[in-house]
Amino acid sequence: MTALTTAPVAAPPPAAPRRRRVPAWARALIVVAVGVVILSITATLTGQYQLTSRGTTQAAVLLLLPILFAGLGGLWSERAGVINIGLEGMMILGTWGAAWAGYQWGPWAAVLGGVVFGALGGLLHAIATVTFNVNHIVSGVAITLLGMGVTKYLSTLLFEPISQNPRQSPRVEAFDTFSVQPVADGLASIESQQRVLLSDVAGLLGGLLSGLTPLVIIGFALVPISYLVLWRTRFGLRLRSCGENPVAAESLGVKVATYKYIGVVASGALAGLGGAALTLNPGQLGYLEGQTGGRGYIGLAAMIFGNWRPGGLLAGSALFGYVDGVQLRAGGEAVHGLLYGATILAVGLAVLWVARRRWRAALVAAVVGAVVYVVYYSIDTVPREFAAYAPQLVTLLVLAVASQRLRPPAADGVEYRRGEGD
Amino acid sequence: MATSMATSAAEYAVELAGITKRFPGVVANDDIHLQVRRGEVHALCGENGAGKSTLMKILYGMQQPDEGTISVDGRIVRFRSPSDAIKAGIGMVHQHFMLADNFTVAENILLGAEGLLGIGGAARRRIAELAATVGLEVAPRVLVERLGVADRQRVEIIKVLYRGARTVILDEPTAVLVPQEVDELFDTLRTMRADGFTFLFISHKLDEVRAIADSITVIRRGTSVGTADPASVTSRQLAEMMVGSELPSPETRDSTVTDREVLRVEGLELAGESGARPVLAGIDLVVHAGEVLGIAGVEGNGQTELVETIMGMRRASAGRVVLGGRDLSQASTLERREAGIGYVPEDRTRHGLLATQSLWANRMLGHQSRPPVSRGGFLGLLDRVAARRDTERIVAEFDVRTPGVDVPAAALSGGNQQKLVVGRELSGDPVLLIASHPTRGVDVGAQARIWEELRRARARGLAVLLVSADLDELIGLSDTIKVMLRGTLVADADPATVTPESLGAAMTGADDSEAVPA
Amino acid sequence: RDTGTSQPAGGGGTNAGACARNSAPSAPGGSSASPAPALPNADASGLKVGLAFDIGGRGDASFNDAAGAGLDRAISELGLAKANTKELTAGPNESEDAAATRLRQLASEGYNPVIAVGFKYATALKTVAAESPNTQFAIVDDSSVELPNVTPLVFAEEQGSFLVGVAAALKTQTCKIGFVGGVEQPLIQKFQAGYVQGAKAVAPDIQVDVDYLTPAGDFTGFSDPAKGQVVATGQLDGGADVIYHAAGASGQGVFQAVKAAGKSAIGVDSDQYNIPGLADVKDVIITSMLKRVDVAVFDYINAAAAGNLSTLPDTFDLKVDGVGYATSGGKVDDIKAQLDAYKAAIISGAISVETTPTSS
Amino acid sequence: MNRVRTVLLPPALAIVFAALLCAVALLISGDSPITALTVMITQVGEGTTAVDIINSGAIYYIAALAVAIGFQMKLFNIGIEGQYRLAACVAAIVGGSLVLPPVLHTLVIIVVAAVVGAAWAGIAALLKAYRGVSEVISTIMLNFIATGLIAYLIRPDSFGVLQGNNISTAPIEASGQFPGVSFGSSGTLFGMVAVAALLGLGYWFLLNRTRFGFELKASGESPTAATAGGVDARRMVIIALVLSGAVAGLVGLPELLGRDFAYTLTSPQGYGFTGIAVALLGRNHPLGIALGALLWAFLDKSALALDNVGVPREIVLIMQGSVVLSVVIAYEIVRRYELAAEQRRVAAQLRSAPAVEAPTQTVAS
Ligand SMILES: Nc1ncnc2c1ncn2[C@@H]1O[C@H](COP(=O)(O)OP(=O)(O)OP(=O)(O)O)[C@@H](O)[C@H]1O
Ligand SMILES: Nc1ncnc2c1ncn2[C@@H]1O[C@H](COP(=O)(O)OP(=O)(O)OP(=O)(O)O)[C@@H](O)[C@H]1O
Ligand SMILES: [Mg+2]
Ligand SMILES: [Mg+2]
Repeated sequence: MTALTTAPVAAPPPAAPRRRRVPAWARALIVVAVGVVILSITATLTGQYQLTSRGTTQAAVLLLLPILFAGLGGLWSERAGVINIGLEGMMILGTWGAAWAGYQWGPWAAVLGGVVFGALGGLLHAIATVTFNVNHIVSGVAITLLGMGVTKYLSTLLFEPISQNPRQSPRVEAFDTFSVQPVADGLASIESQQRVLLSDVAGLLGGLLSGLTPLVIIGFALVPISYLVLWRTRFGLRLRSCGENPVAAESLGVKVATYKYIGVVASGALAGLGGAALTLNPGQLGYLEGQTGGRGYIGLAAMIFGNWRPGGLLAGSALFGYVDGVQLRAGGEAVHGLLYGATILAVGLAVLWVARRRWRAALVAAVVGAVVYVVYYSIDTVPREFAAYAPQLVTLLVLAVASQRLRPPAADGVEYRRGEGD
Repeated sequence: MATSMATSAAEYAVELAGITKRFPGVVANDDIHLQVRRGEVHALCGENGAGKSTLMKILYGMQQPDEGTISVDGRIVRFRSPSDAIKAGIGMVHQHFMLADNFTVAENILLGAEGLLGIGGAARRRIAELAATVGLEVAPRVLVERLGVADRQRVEIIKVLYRGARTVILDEPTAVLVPQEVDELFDTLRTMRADGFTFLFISHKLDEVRAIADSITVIRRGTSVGTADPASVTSRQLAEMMVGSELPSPETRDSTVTDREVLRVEGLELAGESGARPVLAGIDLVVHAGEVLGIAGVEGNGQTELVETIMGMRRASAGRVVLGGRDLSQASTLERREAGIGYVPEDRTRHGLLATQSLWANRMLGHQSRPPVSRGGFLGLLDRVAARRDTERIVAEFDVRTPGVDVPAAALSGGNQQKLVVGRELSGDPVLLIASHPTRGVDVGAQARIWEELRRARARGLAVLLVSADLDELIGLSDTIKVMLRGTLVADADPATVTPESLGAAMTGADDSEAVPA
Repeated sequence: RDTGTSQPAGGGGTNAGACARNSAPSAPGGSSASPAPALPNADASGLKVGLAFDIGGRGDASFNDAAGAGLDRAISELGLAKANTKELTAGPNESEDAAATRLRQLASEGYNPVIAVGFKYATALKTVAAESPNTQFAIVDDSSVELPNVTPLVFAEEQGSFLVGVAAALKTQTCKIGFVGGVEQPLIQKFQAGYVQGAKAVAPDIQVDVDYLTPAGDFTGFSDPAKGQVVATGQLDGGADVIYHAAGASGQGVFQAVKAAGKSAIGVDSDQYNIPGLADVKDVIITSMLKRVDVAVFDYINAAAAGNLSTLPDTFDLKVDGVGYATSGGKVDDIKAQLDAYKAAIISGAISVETTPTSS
Repeated sequence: MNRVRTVLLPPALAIVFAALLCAVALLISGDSPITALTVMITQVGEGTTAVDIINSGAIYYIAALAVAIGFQMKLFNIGIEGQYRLAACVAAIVGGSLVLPPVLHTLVIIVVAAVVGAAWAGIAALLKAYRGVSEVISTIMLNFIATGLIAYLIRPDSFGVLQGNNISTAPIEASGQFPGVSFGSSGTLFGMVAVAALLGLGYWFLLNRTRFGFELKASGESPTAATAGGVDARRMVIIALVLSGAVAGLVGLPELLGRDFAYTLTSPQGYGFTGIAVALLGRNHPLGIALGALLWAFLDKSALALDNVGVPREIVLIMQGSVVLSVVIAYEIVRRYELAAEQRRVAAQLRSAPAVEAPTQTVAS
């Protein structure tokens, strides 16, 4: 008998040919372009021109800014391996700090004040989670409680004597707004010509280029900056390694605790910046108790939505800000119009998946499209009670569809003690 | 043979003197002395928990000794962190991979050493050079998660070399490699030794130790008990130094195979992630009562998935699993366990134990629906007294070294944890035992104990499906061997005649002349 | 492209010429209504007055502050000793028993009367007033507690809102005006109802853009100026040029948006033109709907001091100057005659104002 | 002794630390911590405060149990807030529109509340089990959406009734109410306090004595090991979240069935977040949670007295936030201290014992 007999099995099936990869930036552009086209069609067919107006974009920018900052905060912390559900608390600290510094020394001081106060919250989170190994969610919840308490207490102490109101700061001077001229005016004139697609693009773009403040610029700039710092520098490599495999990082001489501290404090600073953005928001006098309204949590959701990446979280906060802007400006009718857009999207996806022979996915998309269309057809407007929470609903739906493709840092939230690795 | 030599300091690349390290309840290292000459491969031997890894972590600066000194090239040094050790030219390849899966090969290598050549072109060129030295053929841009174990091992070695280490610690580097890969690794080591590198080498496979080492230090229960000359010492003698007992052998004596079919797997298939090729395809096998069926294969070829699919932890896309005539294809993991399958998972810490729970709570895992630990009923009441009692039985029968059954599982050393798992899985009269790497990383004493228990159960008529990377174990224990490659069973081997080398060849797909088409 | 009726961005809308306006009703009595004769000031030096504020308390620039002002006036005009007054403030999201404890605290320390500011005290008051039958209680904004020792102090917000609706309709250039409510709840809907009715009374074709920041139960709508600003900007972009807000602190955002667009806004509750915190936007505030909680509180203390609560009106409405409109800044001086004519018509009963929006 | 040190010392340390922190804050703002503490303690004897503390404590207790069920499996049900509010609203609507014999009526309301809470949590559970959506995010979103749904349900043209300027559901008849224990002028203890205590008992029993509890804890400790041990991880996620939601559904009932008898716009909010904090304070242990809930309720209710002495009531929020943070830190410090003590002990033992003794024999029990 021979020692070894090869069994008569068919050769293992060849691996499926890999599709050519489209670079990430190109995919992002395609997604944006598709989105604009769908919105343009929807606006034209439903008459909901607010969907693509300059004002909506501006509102979206205004609304997304605090969320974007909070999301970036989440990114820095979670890439270093620390879950930060305390973003809300750090943001509250930021609003207070910004108002306190801002009413005395002007808007730039407000920015600094927000950053410093947020960073203090971050520092506390870092001490608890990194030094004392407290569960990250636990510490985050506690910091949010503390943030609310401390700001209320301090407001009673420091703001009330001046503003006569324990819940509000004195008036904080905001930044002046500016537009990119003459592009903004040019786009405005195209928008008013009401050409299909062209006007829609002009409207969406025009909103991005007018009514700007330095904070908007900082916010948008921080997205590529975060990418470059975290993915293209040695500092970023080390910081991310703490989120992927801190034991390995430590074994290579990376000072894991230090990097985690940096990540979490930066996270707090960014959340604080989000707070400052709220305080300095055109339309705001300054600090107002409860003005964050859960935006810190939504920033966290935007980051998860964006797959723990700067570009993705920008998309997440933009989606949130856009839907919120649409529902606030144009109410239930416009949200109703978005249902129509969702139908187009679903049908488009179904067609795409049929072409790729992914039958199940295509079927699901088609069914979803049909259901959404039936809803669209059977009501005239989305009741205000639901339209008001359309952003949350959309976030939930998108996560339900896409979350399985998400990839959090491998050691995110894992308690880590120095020297206890194997 | 067990003599310590007194020599002048300058002769040694590394010298550890009087190292003591205490952990709560355990003295991991107790006055250890170790001298390593420059340009040699120095092996460290010792049973599980003897303190080898701890000693090496101290040398690498990951842990600080409570007492004792470290000298490098004759100078006394103090390492506060791995960076200090790296600066002193020491590198370490850990017992468990220290790689970030979601990072590229290059990122993993550069991490922490960005200061040397930056993270740009110069660094990439250096990595390419080193990759050629150790035979890594993957592009540095590839994510580590796509790499097989051998390549991961190479990345680990490149990591060390990239930092300019002259003294390299290898903690059980061969545990996951097939013989051919071990040979390749040893070739690399020999070449590098000729270039002046010094190696500290840890392995439980004593033949390997004798094949590669220039000198051997044996550690027992935290103290260095002596050194040995690999040229003259036998594996048996080494083992006796380590544990004071005889070297066990996995030989099975007479066949107990019956013709009563216990497990039949037909056309089992497991789909890969969308678009990828199936992980398992067309698996057919039969295990009879009293038979040990061994599955050989290079890690990552579907053995893990096969076992987990049979256990119902993964959902098969096609095929049948039949146990004693009963079709279990649609059954849940618990139903399969209740039907009489015992399961020793390959990774006891991930799949076998609840680390912070007591031993008796761990006894209930997988048995939570059955007596003696469960009284059943609508609420599924647990019987904690019985669970404790039965755990005490396992502790006694399997010689689990523990102060009691109330300690958390994490407090046990690896070998003792493994004995507990084996004991648990053999409780409740299983008809089939699926054992994945049942003695991986377990020292010779515990190994012997586990083999003995497997043999005894087999004699009682238990059917065993054995997956192991240790080919000696596989050949020694199995009645039949099947070779797995890329998700399919590609060859059968007769354990009576097959050699580890020819088996290894079949496992890597490099069929040699011995293979004859059926 | 199919040109819709609404236009995407600012400046459009129907022009002023298209906004047909009715003439003001002729005043039945020939003159503007006179407020009910004020009672003579009684001596309140023997009283101990307790005040339980709603969330926010003094400094909210809204109805808490107004209630506080009423108390202050009683101190200065009725001889009430400051030491004999006590103010407590509610916390956000508190349970009924906290509200009850607060009222009970005041009652048990001998404060009599005790004034609860805000309808959230209704349930608690029911319990506490029954426990302390010898203490007089008053509750602002609620009339659901029917106990002999509880006096409701409620307002005809819809009447005041009607008048500012008239003002908005008279001032609009685009025949389009806006309403921004903080939280979509019955109290705020009263403001909306009156405002819309008033505007339509003047200009039947006028478009009123009604928006709320949050639905009922989500009280963040009263403290989210960012949303107020976005909503108001939306209305302005849609062509509205006068915006009335009933959105608490979120109104700050409305004012900012209106100021940025150079249009007009209408304040609420107190004379917001004169609120220090809003100084830099005051030039866009043409008027405010006044809800005279201060008058109600003062009158109540006065009546209590006189020992005759029956003189108090059932509802603080236009007739008793319980609601009204502000003239600070002089922006409505030109239409004062028309406003007063509508006011007279409401007082006389010729116009009755709805308290719920006819269609939302 | 050892047990006292590891279980009771940390919370005691934490409370002392948090109190010190607050004292410093008070001193800085020029108030006297002693006065503040005195009035808070004397307040317990005033009016209905003592009964209110127990009543609120029971509510916090139920909320914290709901959180703790998830925590046992490392699931963070941040959605207690939305679950209990929606459940209370729907239960009030159902209870107000039914006429049933006494006990049955109450039972129906309780069951409806539990089912609604479970269903709302079930959405997050299904999303987690089948779509891998983090329950932290989905429950936060669902909290917002629940607010919208409640606003819709309570609209006067849906199920709401105008009550002056408030909107409420139709009041629940006496047959549906849960009778309490009256202490005269000291208030009325909710009957549901007993239900809360029973829930605690049930929680303890379920976790420690049943297969379900074992599987829950196993999944929380190691999902991979639990799967290999025949625990269906997906099923456990669903059951744990749904059970947590069912308990959460009861949070609003003590007040609904014992005092308010209708759900209104001004019905209290925020118990969900309190529940998280209390569960953390109590380390998920039924007794610990009870103590945490009472401490929290004491701080909440006694704080009302601070107004009397002009101390900002917000100091209590700082106290609550810092006590949660410091209790977890205190546990860690004590754990490390114990470790060091153990090390010293072993070292001492080794010095006195012969050197040949095997390490396995010196493992401390
Ligand atoms: N982080 C730690 N905390 C507490 N005790 C530890 C720790 N690491 C190791 N030990 C103890 O030190 C002993 C020696 O462990 P070590 O890992 O050095 O053994 P080893 O010789 O490498 O065994 P193996 O061959 O199984 O790898 C262990 O048995 C354990 O008791
Ligand atoms: N967190 C911890 N707390 C207390 N003791 C620990 C802890 N972690 C590890 N240990 C100790 O580590 C030992 C097990 O560690 P380890 O896995 O290194 O053992 P081992 O014998 O080396 O096993 P293996 O062969 O799997 O490496 C136990 O003896 C235990 O006392
Ligand atoms: Mg080891
Ligand atoms: Mg080890």
